[in-house]
Amino acid sequence: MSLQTAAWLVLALPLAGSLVIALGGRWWTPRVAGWIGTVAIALAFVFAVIALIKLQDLPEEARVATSSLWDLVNVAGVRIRLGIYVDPLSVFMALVVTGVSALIHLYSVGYMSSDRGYTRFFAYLNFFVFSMLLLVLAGNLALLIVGWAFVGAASYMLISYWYRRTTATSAGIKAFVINVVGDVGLVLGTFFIFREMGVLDYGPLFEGVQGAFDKNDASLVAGMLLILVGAFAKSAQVPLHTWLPDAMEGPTPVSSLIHAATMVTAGVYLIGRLHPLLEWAPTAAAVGAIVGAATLLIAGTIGLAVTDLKRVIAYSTMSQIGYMIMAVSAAAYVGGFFHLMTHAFFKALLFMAAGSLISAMAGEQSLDRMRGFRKAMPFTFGCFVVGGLALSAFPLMSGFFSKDALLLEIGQRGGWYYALYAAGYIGSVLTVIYTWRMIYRAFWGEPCAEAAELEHGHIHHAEHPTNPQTGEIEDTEVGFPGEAHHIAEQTWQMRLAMGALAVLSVIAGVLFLPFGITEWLANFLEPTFADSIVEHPANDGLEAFGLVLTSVVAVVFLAVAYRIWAVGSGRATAWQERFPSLHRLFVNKWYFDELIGLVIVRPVAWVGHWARDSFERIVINGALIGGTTGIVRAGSAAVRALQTGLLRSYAGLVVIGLSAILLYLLLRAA
Amino acid sequence: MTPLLAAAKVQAPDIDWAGLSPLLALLGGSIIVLMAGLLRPRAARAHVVPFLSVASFAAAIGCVLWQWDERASLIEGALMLDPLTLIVALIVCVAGIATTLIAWRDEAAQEIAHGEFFALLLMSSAGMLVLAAAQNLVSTFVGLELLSLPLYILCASHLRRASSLESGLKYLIIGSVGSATLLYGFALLYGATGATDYAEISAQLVKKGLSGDVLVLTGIGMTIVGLAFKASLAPFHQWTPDVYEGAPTPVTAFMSVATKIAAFAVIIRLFDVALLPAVDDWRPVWVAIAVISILIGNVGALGQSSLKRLLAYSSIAQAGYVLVGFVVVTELGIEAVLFYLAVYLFANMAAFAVVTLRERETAAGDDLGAMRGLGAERPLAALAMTLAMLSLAGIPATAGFIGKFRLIEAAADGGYTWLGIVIVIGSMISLAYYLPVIATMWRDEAQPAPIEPGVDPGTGRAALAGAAPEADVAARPTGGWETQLVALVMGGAILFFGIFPQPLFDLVRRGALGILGLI
Amino acid sequence: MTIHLSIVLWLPLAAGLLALLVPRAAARWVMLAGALMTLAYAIVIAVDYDTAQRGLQYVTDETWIRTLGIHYKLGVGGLNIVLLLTTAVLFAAAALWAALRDEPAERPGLYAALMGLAQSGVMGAFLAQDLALFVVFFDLMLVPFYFLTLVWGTDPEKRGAAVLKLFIYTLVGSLLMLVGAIATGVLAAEGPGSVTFVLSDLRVNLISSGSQHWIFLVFALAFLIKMPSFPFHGWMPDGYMQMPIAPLAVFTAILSKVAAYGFLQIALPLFPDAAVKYQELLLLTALASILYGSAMAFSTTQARLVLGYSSIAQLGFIVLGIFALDERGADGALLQSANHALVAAPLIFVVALLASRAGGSEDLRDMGGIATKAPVFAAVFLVLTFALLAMPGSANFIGEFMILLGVFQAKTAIAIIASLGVVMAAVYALRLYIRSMHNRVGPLVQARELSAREGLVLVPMLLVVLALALYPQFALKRGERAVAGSLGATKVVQKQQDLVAQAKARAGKDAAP
Amino acid sequence: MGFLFFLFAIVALAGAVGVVILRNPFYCVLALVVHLIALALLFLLLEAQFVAVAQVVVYAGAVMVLYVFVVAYVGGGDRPGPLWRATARQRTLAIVFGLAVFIELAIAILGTGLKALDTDGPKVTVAYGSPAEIGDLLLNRFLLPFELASFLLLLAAVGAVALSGRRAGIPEDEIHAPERTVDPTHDLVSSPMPPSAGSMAEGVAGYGVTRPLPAPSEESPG
Amino acid sequence: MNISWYLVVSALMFSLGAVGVLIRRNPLVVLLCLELMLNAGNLALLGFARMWADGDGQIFAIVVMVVAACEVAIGLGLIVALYRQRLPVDVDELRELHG
Repeated sequence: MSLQTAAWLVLALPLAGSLVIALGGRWWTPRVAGWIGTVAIALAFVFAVIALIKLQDLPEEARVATSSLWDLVNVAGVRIRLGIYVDPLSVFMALVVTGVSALIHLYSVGYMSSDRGYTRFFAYLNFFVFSMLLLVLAGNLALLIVGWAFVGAASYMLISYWYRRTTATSAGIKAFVINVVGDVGLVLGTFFIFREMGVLDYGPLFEGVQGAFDKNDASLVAGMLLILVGAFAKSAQVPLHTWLPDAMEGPTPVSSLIHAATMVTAGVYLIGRLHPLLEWAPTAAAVGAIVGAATLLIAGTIGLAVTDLKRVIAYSTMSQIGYMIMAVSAAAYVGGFFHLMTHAFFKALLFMAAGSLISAMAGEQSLDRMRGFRKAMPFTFGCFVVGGLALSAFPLMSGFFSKDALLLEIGQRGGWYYALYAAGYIGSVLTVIYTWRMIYRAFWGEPCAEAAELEHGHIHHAEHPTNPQTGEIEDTEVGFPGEAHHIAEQTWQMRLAMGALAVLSVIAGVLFLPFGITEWLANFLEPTFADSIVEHPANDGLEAFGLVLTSVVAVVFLAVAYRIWAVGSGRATAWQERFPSLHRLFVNKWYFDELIGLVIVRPVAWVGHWARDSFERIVINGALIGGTTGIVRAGSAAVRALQTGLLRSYAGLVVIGLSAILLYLLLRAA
Repeated sequence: MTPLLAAAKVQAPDIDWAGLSPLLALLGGSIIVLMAGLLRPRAARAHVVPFLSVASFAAAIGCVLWQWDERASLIEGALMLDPLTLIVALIVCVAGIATTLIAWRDEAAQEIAHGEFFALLLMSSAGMLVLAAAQNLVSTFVGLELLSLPLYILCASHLRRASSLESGLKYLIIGSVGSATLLYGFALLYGATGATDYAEISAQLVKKGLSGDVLVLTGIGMTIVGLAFKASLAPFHQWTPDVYEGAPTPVTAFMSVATKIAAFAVIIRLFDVALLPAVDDWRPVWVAIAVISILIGNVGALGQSSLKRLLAYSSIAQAGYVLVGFVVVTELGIEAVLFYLAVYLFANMAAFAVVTLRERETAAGDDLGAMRGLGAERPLAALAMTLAMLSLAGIPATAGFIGKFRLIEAAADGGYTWLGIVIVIGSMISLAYYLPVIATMWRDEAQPAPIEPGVDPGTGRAALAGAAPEADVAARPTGGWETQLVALVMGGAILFFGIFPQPLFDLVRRGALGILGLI
Repeated sequence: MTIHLSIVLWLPLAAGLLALLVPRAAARWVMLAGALMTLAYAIVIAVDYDTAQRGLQYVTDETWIRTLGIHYKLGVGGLNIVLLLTTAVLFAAAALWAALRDEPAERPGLYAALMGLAQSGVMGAFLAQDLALFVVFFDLMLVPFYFLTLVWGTDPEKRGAAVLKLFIYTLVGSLLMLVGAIATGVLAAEGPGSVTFVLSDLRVNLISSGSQHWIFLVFALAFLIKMPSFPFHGWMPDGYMQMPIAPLAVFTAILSKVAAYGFLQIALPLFPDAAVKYQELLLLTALASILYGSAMAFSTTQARLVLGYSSIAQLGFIVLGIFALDERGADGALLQSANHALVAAPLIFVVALLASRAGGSEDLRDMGGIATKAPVFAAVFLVLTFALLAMPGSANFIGEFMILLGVFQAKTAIAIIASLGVVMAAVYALRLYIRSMHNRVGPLVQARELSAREGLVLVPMLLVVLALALYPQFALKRGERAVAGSLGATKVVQKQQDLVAQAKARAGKDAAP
Repeated sequence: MGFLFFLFAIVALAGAVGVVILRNPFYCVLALVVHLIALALLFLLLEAQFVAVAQVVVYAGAVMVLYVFVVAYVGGGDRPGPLWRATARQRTLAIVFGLAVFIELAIAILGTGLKALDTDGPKVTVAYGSPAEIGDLLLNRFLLPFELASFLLLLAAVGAVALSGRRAGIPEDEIHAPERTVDPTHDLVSSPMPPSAGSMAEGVAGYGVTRPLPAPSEESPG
Repeated sequence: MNISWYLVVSALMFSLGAVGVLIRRNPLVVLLCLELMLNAGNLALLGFARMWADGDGQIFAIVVMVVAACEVAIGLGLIVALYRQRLPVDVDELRELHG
């Protein structure tokens, strides 16, 4: 099997899985559909591994393969092949995507089993994986955009999976539209590049960019900025991030897979993929890095204030992706992608655990209601702790090494990059606090009613299932969300998936240890980033400093969080009262939704209503149509009014006409 | 025996009987028809007379075809036998046959007596021939009166209907004003040039350099008014709606088609031959009249509920369109005029045939409501009416479209493209009244109340006993197969010539030959 | 010289006339048979079409009206082959819809005849290679829709007025175009009697620049009205609301494309000077259409009107592509014409199906929550929705991509503003989908799955949409060369203007020192 | 000659004015007769003897007699009272535009470049305007108009008879049938026409003799 | 006498006739006014005929006379018919047809 075949199969299997599940429809019993989906993804993972092996067989300087099926477009100098581009980066991404996806599928088999939309769920999920792989493996910018939009669509479908919830559908449309904004940015950015270069395929694009543009050429910068808009939208960077918290309307596995592990990292991938272009436009790269830094800080602060369990994790995701975006924009590729991978593991794990916890709460997501689940859900608690430690970069956890590598690479560039470096550490503080705030609040303290019930071996069921966001009673006629709830303690598929991820969250750091202990990941990605023109001077002192600082931050603030949320009560409130305006800012998520509403949504809606209620009526129907018909009608009335039926007036008009004509002719003669 | 009498003996005018044969057929036919009207049996009167009328028209058509390739000056240059004459004769005679068929069972014909009715029709047609062929002012004037006087009578021929009489009197008075104006114009032209023959007038205008003279221009102005009046062009159109509405429908049909054709023939002859040297002076006037006619005709037709009235306004607009073909003063234009008039014949005859049909079948008279349910009840008649309306509006696949096409082409060719735009603006407005007619036919299934015996279908009031013999019969009245035949044949012609117009083009192609050659 | 195009052109009308004669029950099936045979014939022609060959194929050239210089000249080329095929597909779908749903109940024979006439009219407009013939068909194709709406329209009270408005409004443009066409023929002729309207001749004998300007404007007006384009869309809302479903599907899908095709086939090659001069005007009109259509589409609550206004926006994109005066844009526009047609028609059917599940109401406020009991329906609708909003991966995306690329090359700013339309499309398309399929069950809704008959109409169209999504090059390849030919004249004009501008600049520079 | 011209012209114009302004139609007819005779004399001054004679015989003789009979039969002058609100305005308008036409015609006549107009006309032979010359012209050059004129007369006769003569008088059974009123708005039932109209006295007196003038009706025509 | 004088007289007659048509309501009188207009034409014709010493104008005048007579005959016939239908002999009341 050649590399290309393996890559195509990676792409084909999820698609096939999706189609088989979808077209089979009601013939599949829910379980079968779930397993078909899981197996398809698992097989895709297998082929991704095969692709990895095949790729490693190639000589290092030629570790890239392309293959195309047919031309989608080949006219007027525009050529879009239906082709793939396999290199270490794409294989790396494919591995992460398929691997995490396989586990999440497995989890879902258990978690979603009482939901009547089960087959639909797996069809969507498989379709999502296909889309993500298409994005990753695409051989040119156009096909990348296709994959890009497909994941957006899959994300939309899954966010509004429980589509009887108005909150879910509006969250879906919000996510989709913001993603389309990103798509458009991507398309326009592509145009800027295409205008000068005339190609869309990666190979010629990367090779030709330095010939086609001057460094930091305005047109290239504009193009790359627009492409970054695409990346920001997909990766939930400010100000295009507002859809991500709302996306938590989707079932928890969806949040886990799409809105934590894979899709939202597409922006990181995009920047990594197009690094030869971005490095040639340093202004754009700087913007990317700054936006990433801003996002990681803003999201971190919001994470301190929100009380919805899934949203806390969502803001954490935003924040972590902010790190990655900052890193890859600053040419810290290995660190960035290393963090992408470890983040995929521990964030997926955290979401899975959160899903389990939410099941135990019978769908309730508010941290305010959760208390003392430590005893009732030991496995879930364990997973939460592992994930939390990794997220807060606790020494020796995977997140510790990846975040460290990431910040180190940024710091190595020196200059103003130290500002980013510092921002990263401030973010670290925030990360630790919001992570442990969440864990302490949910698991420490007196068990709440649900936890107590569970300790007696019985999962709580609400009398009427309600929408956790609005509290309105669910429309259960349709059979979803499912009646029964599944927690990890009772469902082996969930346990298996969470266990695997927990292990990975702990050990994944070995791929790239500091001081050159292991450099597997760096070596593997080396061929992709070999053409990078950014220098990373080694700086052992900085490296050591970073390790210490990271460790200290993690340990100290873990303890601080413990003091605030686990031990005493009321301390959190005291802090809130001390900085009321800051608290309000964070609770209201820095007012981004309101801002976007004010600046974009409301004006557009106003234009729409103005068009419908006023312009259409007054100008189109009134002036254009009414005016014309009015003139004609008035003419008609005049003609008919003249037509009195009086013979003498007719004769009068004849005489008037006669004298008029004679007058004209006389004047003419004169 | 004075020397003069002797001289008179010597100079006998040369008369080309063959060339005159179409005219003679009509005039002779009228006498025969008049006599046949004296037959005793009612059935004979009711059927022999119209049959003879058709035969006369057919004979005239035969003569026209016989003389088709001839070209001659008849009776000392009074008339001209040329393609224009023959084409006009052909169109008039076809219109005559159609009118006779529509009128076959008409009350008006019964009212004034069949013999008189059809004889007058034939005489009027003869007048049109004379008018179309006339080569001097005197012949023209006589032809015009021969055309008009029978029509005055025919309009009033439904003697017991007030509206018929009213229309007759209105037509007579306003028509006479027009005639008097025309006469005065002729007098001035004669005075300025000292000639009555067209060719001579033209020659004198050139020779004496009179084309810009006030006397000539005043004469031209009055002539324009008189002729515009006959062709029912705005602003001299006001008699048209009233007369068309009041006159018996077959007469309206005939007037709307034949009069217009004759009027345009004489306009072409007089202006393109006799007054051609003054073309720059009179053309703006005609252009203005064309524009005003198109606008007023179309605007006036909007919202009319009487179909006859609607068609009257429409005919004003159509006359405006035709005038565009004339004002460019090219052979192409004349050809377009003739083609359009032929096409107009089909459409108007079909429309009036259907209107007549419904007048006889329903109590709604010529109201738009009479068309309700026609599509379901009589799809063929409805189809004919639809085609007629679409043709008048100038929708493709109807002959009217080709006609408009040719007119606009002539306008563009003559440098008057903007008049082409005026034509289409008129057409757009016209859709707003043609389409509702179609809509009424096809949309509403409900039919208007059938005619009740003893009710005057025109007014909806109780009719005079014995005034309408059909009405005395209790059976459901029918429109008569002849009328429907006219509708179908004309509808078919609209469609046929809309798709294969070439034969019609070949027919009118020579119409312009020799007209403009006299410059 | 072949007869094939004549057969494919008149077959629908012949079938329609036959349907008038057969018993009522059979009429719809005769119509369907006619439409399917036409489709088959069109497919055969498309398969047999030699993509390598330059110029027209299957040319039929007879003198129709000698006196007027009008030829009955038909031919397929790059510009119309795909549109011809699309027309056949759409009318077959419409016929299938009518046959399977027993629509209409009254006077099916007349209905069939009118649909046949409509199809022949549209195909004629696409196939005509003579300017006058084109104008004839362009006007003619509207006539059957008048009757279809008049007799079978939605609301007996309102349909008469609505269709009158539609008919007059659209004919305003057509009739002005008639004058323009005639003037073109006359002005291009070397003398009286040599008038010809054959496009290939007119393309050689261009008329003077001054005449081109106004004639181009009347053509543009006609096309923009027919599309419709802002601000000439006044006829659209009423007309759409009143038109029966199957005719509406073909009307919104394909009649508007005749206009787009007209720009490429006639306006650009015959009036290149004017096209270059008024490029910005047309681009701005298109831009306004995109934005306005989108804004209206997401503020109206009538499902049909969402589609109607979205058509305005989509057609705006097509015009944008054409008046980029760049091959890429025009290629995209041509592709998008087929795409939008293939998506808009099934969506109209979808709206009808939604209404049939929402107590007959087409108001979005009465709908909702249909998806649960109708997953297949929901899936079909969703795919179509994504295609409508030009989701990457659909052929519509390729179309818009090419269009925007073309415009981007020509007028970058306009392309960037126009791309707002893409975002807005996402809003209104998803809004339509969500408010009918998702959310709580609407007050009048009685959800049920797509029946086999309904599926039989929608699914084949869906497959066509998907097929084109996978291989848009099918349409692009066929159009490429002809599009380049259409733009050739404008390219020459642009080049000349550039040269003149350069010369001026040089002269200015020389004069300055 | 000048004197005669002015005399005849003034008489002719006076007759014409009389036709226009006299209220009683009978007097109008008489005024026209005067006018026609004066006109015939003017014709004579123009050396058109034959036409002048024909004018007197045909017009002043035959046609006017016909008029008198009809006036006598129908009777009636302009009924008083404004039936149409704009009558007064119409009168003003009529006079204004009539005057305008006259002025325009006068400008044409006086402003023409045709010098011959300002002469008395060339010397003419005796034959000019004589029956012989007229006859010659009629039978040769103008044969067609001549023949057609005869046809016109035939048709006028036929028409006049058809319109008025076929069913002589109003059938007795219809006289009392009130539903025969053609238009109820005309309010004719209340003031029926005399069943035996036609005496000369009636004609001369208009409405005055056999019945009083109907009061100005308030009816407002639609 | 100058021919122009005759013509001015004829023009005046024509205008008087036209005014008469415009202001008179009795159709009988209107017919008389029409006669005035036609006679004006005749006077002009004869004047011009004299000016050119030409017979055509005279013939024309005779024809016009015939025409006038015919018009009168028909007009009077119509008036009689109106009268017998009990219709008002007043042109202002003949307005059933309008609009």
